[in-house]
Amino acid sequence: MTHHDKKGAGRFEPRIVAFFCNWCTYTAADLAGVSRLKYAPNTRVIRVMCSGRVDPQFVLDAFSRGADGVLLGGCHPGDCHYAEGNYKTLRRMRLLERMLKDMGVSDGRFRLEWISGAEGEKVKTVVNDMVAKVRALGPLDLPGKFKDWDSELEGLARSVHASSKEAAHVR
Amino acid sequence: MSAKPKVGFYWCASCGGCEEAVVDLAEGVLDVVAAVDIVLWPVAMDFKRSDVEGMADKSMTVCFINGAVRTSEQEEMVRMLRKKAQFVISFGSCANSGGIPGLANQFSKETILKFVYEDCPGVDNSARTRPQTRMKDEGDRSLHLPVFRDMVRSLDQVIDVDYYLPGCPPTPKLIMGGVQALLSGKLPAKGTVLSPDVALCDECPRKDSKPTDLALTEFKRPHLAPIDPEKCILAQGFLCMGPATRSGCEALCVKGNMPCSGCFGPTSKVRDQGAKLVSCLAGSIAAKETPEIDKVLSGIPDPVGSFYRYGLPKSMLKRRIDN
Amino acid sequence: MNYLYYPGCSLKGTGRAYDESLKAVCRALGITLSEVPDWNCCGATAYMSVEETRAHALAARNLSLADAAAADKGLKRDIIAPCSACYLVLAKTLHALDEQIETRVLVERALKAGGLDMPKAGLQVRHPLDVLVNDVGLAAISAKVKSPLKGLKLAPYYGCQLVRPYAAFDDQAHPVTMDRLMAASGAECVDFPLKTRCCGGSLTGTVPDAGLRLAYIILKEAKKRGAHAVVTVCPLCQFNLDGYQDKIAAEFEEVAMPVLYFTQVLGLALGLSERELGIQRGIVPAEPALAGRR
Amino acid sequence: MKSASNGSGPKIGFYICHCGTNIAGTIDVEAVREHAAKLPGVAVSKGYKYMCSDPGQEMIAQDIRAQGLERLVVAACSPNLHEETFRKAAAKGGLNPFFFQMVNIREHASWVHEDKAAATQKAEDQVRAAIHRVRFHKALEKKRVPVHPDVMVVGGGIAGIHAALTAANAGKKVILVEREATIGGHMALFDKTFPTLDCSACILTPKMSAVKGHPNITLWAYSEVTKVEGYVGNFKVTVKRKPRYVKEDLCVGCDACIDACVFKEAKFPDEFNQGLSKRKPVYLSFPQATPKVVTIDPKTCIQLKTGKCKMTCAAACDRKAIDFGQKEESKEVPVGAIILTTGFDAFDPKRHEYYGYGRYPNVYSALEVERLVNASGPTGGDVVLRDGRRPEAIGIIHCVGSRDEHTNKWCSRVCCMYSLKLAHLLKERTGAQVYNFYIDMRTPGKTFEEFYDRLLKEGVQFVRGRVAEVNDWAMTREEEGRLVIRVEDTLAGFVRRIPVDMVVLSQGLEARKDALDVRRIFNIGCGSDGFFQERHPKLAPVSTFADGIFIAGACQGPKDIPDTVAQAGAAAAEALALVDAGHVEMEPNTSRVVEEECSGCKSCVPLCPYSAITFDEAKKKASINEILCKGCGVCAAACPSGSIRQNLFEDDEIFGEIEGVLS
Repeated sequence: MTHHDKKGAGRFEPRIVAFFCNWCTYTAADLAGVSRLKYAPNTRVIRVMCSGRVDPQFVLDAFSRGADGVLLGGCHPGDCHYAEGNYKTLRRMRLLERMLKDMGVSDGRFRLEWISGAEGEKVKTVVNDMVAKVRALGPLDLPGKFKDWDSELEGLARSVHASSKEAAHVR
Repeated sequence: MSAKPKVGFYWCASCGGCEEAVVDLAEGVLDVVAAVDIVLWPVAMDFKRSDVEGMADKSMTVCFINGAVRTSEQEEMVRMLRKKAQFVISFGSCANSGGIPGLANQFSKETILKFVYEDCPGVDNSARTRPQTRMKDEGDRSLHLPVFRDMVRSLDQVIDVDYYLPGCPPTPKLIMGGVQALLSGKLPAKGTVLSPDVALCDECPRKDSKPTDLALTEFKRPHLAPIDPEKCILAQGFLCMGPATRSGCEALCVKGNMPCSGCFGPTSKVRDQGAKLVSCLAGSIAAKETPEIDKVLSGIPDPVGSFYRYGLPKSMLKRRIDN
Repeated sequence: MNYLYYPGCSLKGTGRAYDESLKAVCRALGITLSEVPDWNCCGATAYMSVEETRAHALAARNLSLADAAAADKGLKRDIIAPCSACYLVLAKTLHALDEQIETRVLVERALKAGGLDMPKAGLQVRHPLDVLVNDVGLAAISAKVKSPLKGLKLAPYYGCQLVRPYAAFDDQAHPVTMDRLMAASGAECVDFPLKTRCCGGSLTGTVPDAGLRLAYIILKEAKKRGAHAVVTVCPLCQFNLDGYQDKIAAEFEEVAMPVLYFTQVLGLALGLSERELGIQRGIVPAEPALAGRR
Repeated sequence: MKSASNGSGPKIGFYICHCGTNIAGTIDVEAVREHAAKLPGVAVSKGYKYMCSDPGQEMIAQDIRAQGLERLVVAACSPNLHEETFRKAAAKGGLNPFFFQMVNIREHASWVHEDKAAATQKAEDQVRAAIHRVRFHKALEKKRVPVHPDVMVVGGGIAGIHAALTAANAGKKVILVEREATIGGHMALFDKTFPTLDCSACILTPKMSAVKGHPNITLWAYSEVTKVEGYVGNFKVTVKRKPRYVKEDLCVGCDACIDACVFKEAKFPDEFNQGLSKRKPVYLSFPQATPKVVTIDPKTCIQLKTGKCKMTCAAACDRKAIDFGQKEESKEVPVGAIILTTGFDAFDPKRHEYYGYGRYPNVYSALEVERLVNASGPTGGDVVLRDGRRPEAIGIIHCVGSRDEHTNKWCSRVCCMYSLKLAHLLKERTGAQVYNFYIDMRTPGKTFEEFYDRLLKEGVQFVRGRVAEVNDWAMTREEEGRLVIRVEDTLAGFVRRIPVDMVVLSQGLEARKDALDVRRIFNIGCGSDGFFQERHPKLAPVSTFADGIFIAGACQGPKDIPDTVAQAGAAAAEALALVDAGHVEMEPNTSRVVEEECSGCKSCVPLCPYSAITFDEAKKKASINEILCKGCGVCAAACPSGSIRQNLFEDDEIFGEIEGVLS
């Protein structure tokens, strides 16, 4: 994915990874398409059968690989195609949200929304709203941060490397 | 020179418990000592940096390194040891994943220094003096102190690691197992954690007492409520990391009537132990509505400290991000 | 319960009885009203059509003062505006600030020049009818009714601005909130299809022929349907219907229909005195219609 | 168009569909194709105008064979539309169909974005994700599960009756469940049907008795479905049979009990006649009620309310059919397919206060008028108003609760035509002047426009304009004592006041009030309008997102009788196709426990809503029953040691997708 600044002087375009459950939110996004609603092109959708399949590892992985925001869309409480997968999602994500906060990931970068298969319009409003809010927060850019953090290791890596002819194991 | 394998032990940011663990091999240690030449063990014998510098590359058969990497000195030493050793074994939780020192990744370097040298109750430092990396005394001798890095790293975030011995500290049984594997040359695939790749419940003596549906309505903390010594600790509402923690310790803590706190790290199928704990524990609570859920979860006052107690630097986010 | 109170000019003048009766009823029901400090003209109905942005700025000053007062005193951020015109204008400005970016920017600049802040989201403009029925509740009011107005027949007249265009709490064409409140007071409301028809508005002043006719239609129909009095929520409606009956008598026929505020009727049922409620201020005397009904 | 495989791992074929201009109009398909061609493992990267067409599929199959492709990625429309198509194309080429991943660049990109560069970027990212992911795919097989041959139809209106008869005539056992005491639904209320004016009873009642007499149909009236378990082909349905306090097998509907009831006069509003007449606590809805069995209403029957009645009804029954001790029963039946035909609710005209329904007695709902003009209705078809008068002028107001921002936005499709029908009948019965107030006349059915034309010639008045209000405020002598309809006549260009004696409100159709509860029971969806959601508006109009559950008639959206019957036939055909196949293939996205990795922590066991996970006490490990698993993956997400894998959604596959989309 091109980075937000590739467009040159343009404004920051956040990258949002969206996990959509097949039966409600993915279908709603299909409906938004069939209805030709227009919304911000910043989401990248990953389809899962149920929002309950979304392992908190996926959310963290998306952030660590460069997502500026993660959106999780499931069926409304009581309407889960799998009876109550979305309640499990809710519990997990409440705890995950707290942990993200403690780790300094701002509110608004992670969002859980209930969007039923009939709510094509809601896909549009939620995506637009989230894009605007994440844009206001600015880039998260964890891959860039990881690189910055590790720059303090460069000096010794070089000098210890130079102290020997044989350095097969040194990173 | 004997043809015995040359072995080194080194420690970085750790409590010394891992060194104790080696001593705890008891009679076993004699067998080891008989079988190998110890060429580096600063905690027990007198070795200087120059001794290491003088070693030929790969002259050491194996080096056991414990502790996380926080300072430039630790970093430099492990980089050198990597060159001198044929095998590097990451020894214990701190080396493997940052361990307790890794929890410092919740704070910036400045926060830590400010607390330690200024704000900590008991510190009397009105001049706000902080250690410098280099200073000269009257005699014009210069003193070097290592650099305190911005964050804590696991060993494998600095150098290439061949095997891991998990635990805080690793148990004598696992250490012996690892040493024997090395001595016998029957080596598993590189990168292997030398402990069973299955979660702790598998070997937990209280496994049978765990009900299938926990439906927890509250989380309790071990110092605030008595723990029934027979029943599954998680089922009693105490945070037990056993389900998401690799086994091999033979449930030492549980046998001591304390919940598992996760020092063995995750199994090989899990990339982020804390995230998995979130997923699994949240599934075990009964509440359905947001306020109820939050109430139950409020029984876990410090999710990061609880779920990443031994592994924050190796988590997907690595450290607190201030964005 | 405490609310901000924006009386507007009418309640300090022709509609004084509305001000007196509303305050008396609120006291009786345990509602505290805090008048917005240093409030100014709402802009009334005319200004908005002459200079829209300035009219919004004028109204926004009141909203800003109200919001500041609420923050200052820790009050609920609901402004009670009893006059239908004030109610509508303030609500319209709130909508405009929310929906029209250009207006928002200009009004913000105007307020800033006056050292004021923009009102924050969540500030609401409420009509006392809405507050009484939906916040206090009919059950609570019924419980406090001391002298139900048995046998009093009323023509419920809402006028135009209360429910149009926003219809925040009642139907646009056929509102019923006041009917229900009057029923709680023990009075009976006649079926009154003209409840949102024009009272004549400012035409009574500018084109009296047309204005008086409109007022007459309402009064005549109320009488025909057996009402003892018309009950209203708006000071302009009250003034038009009550104040021109001599002219209507000269032009059309004698109607002699008292026109009360709903707060006066409710106050009577709550056991308050006619004096407290300003009943004597009506031009067509209401006392005969009320006699023996309490 | 071919590019050499540039990387290790399986050989991947990538195809991008232009979908005419649907995709290619917004997305630079050539750029995406080139981008994909450069990704590791991609051996073939091609574009085509319509990938789903035969030549498109054939191209894929040939490439798989000729190039030895091991994975397939197609960027096109939604997988909900064509995933199966391309899986089949893969299979045709000899590739396991699950070595395939679909990328949705139409519904999720070209149709929703205007910025071409951004849409193209999005398409490239999503394509990269799929290419990353597909490498981890595993060969899978669909499981075959036998299908129960019986069919259940829920709702006994004309749709349910037709669907049940169609399936039963094909030799299937059918269970027809109806909530009310009798089948017949709304159609049983009508006198005539538009535009042919044939008598509703004459065409409906033979079908009702055919249901009763059909050897393959079990009719459970006065019953409701309370629970549905299982899955396509193997549902287990729980039906609550409400007590009628009458033994259905003994009662012959002779009315003796009704005559003997201690209430000498009928006293309670008759629901069937829309409250225009009265009934007794023991009643038969209408003479042709099916089953022809009386029902005792527990809310009004003295014996059932107080236990202190002489029970003259029971004494009068020579067949001893009355049983006050009857209890609610719960039945569980296995079926292979379910057809929902639960119908609609008429809009409650009270919600439009300004039309005065409920305040002015002479304002009627259209359903009331259906009964009023009905020869078997409360007045025997004589149009007498509530105040005893006969109307000289009648106003019919269209679109009450339809095409209205404040209530229902949709057109209810049938109101124009039934209003014309009622106009005709009212004029015929009363000779009154009849006005129709309409927004637009919508008569797009077979011979509908001709019927409209006929009405125009019959002298019915048509006023184009939405009626503002109905009230009794008279401005002139002519208006005194009458109802006045105030309307802007948009053709004449002025506001009119039209005095009438009777107002008919043509109520729109809306979803049943309990449609949300019902859809939860059956695990299907509702649209934003509340009607049941079809799987695809054009290509799967009677299917739902729950396999094996079909919908027909007005529960899916407003429609007239011909369309309802056609849909009911279609739903029956779909159900027959399913049960006749004898088996279904299950999507293989089930989860499984890797036994040697499982620690037996039991975290997953309570999470499964289908009880597919059990704890094997001998092995001390969890295990998943593949047949019961529906593939949500909640257990895989929860397994704290990563020992549960969900087919098609394995951790590696999803992590691969995340990595791909962000790399």
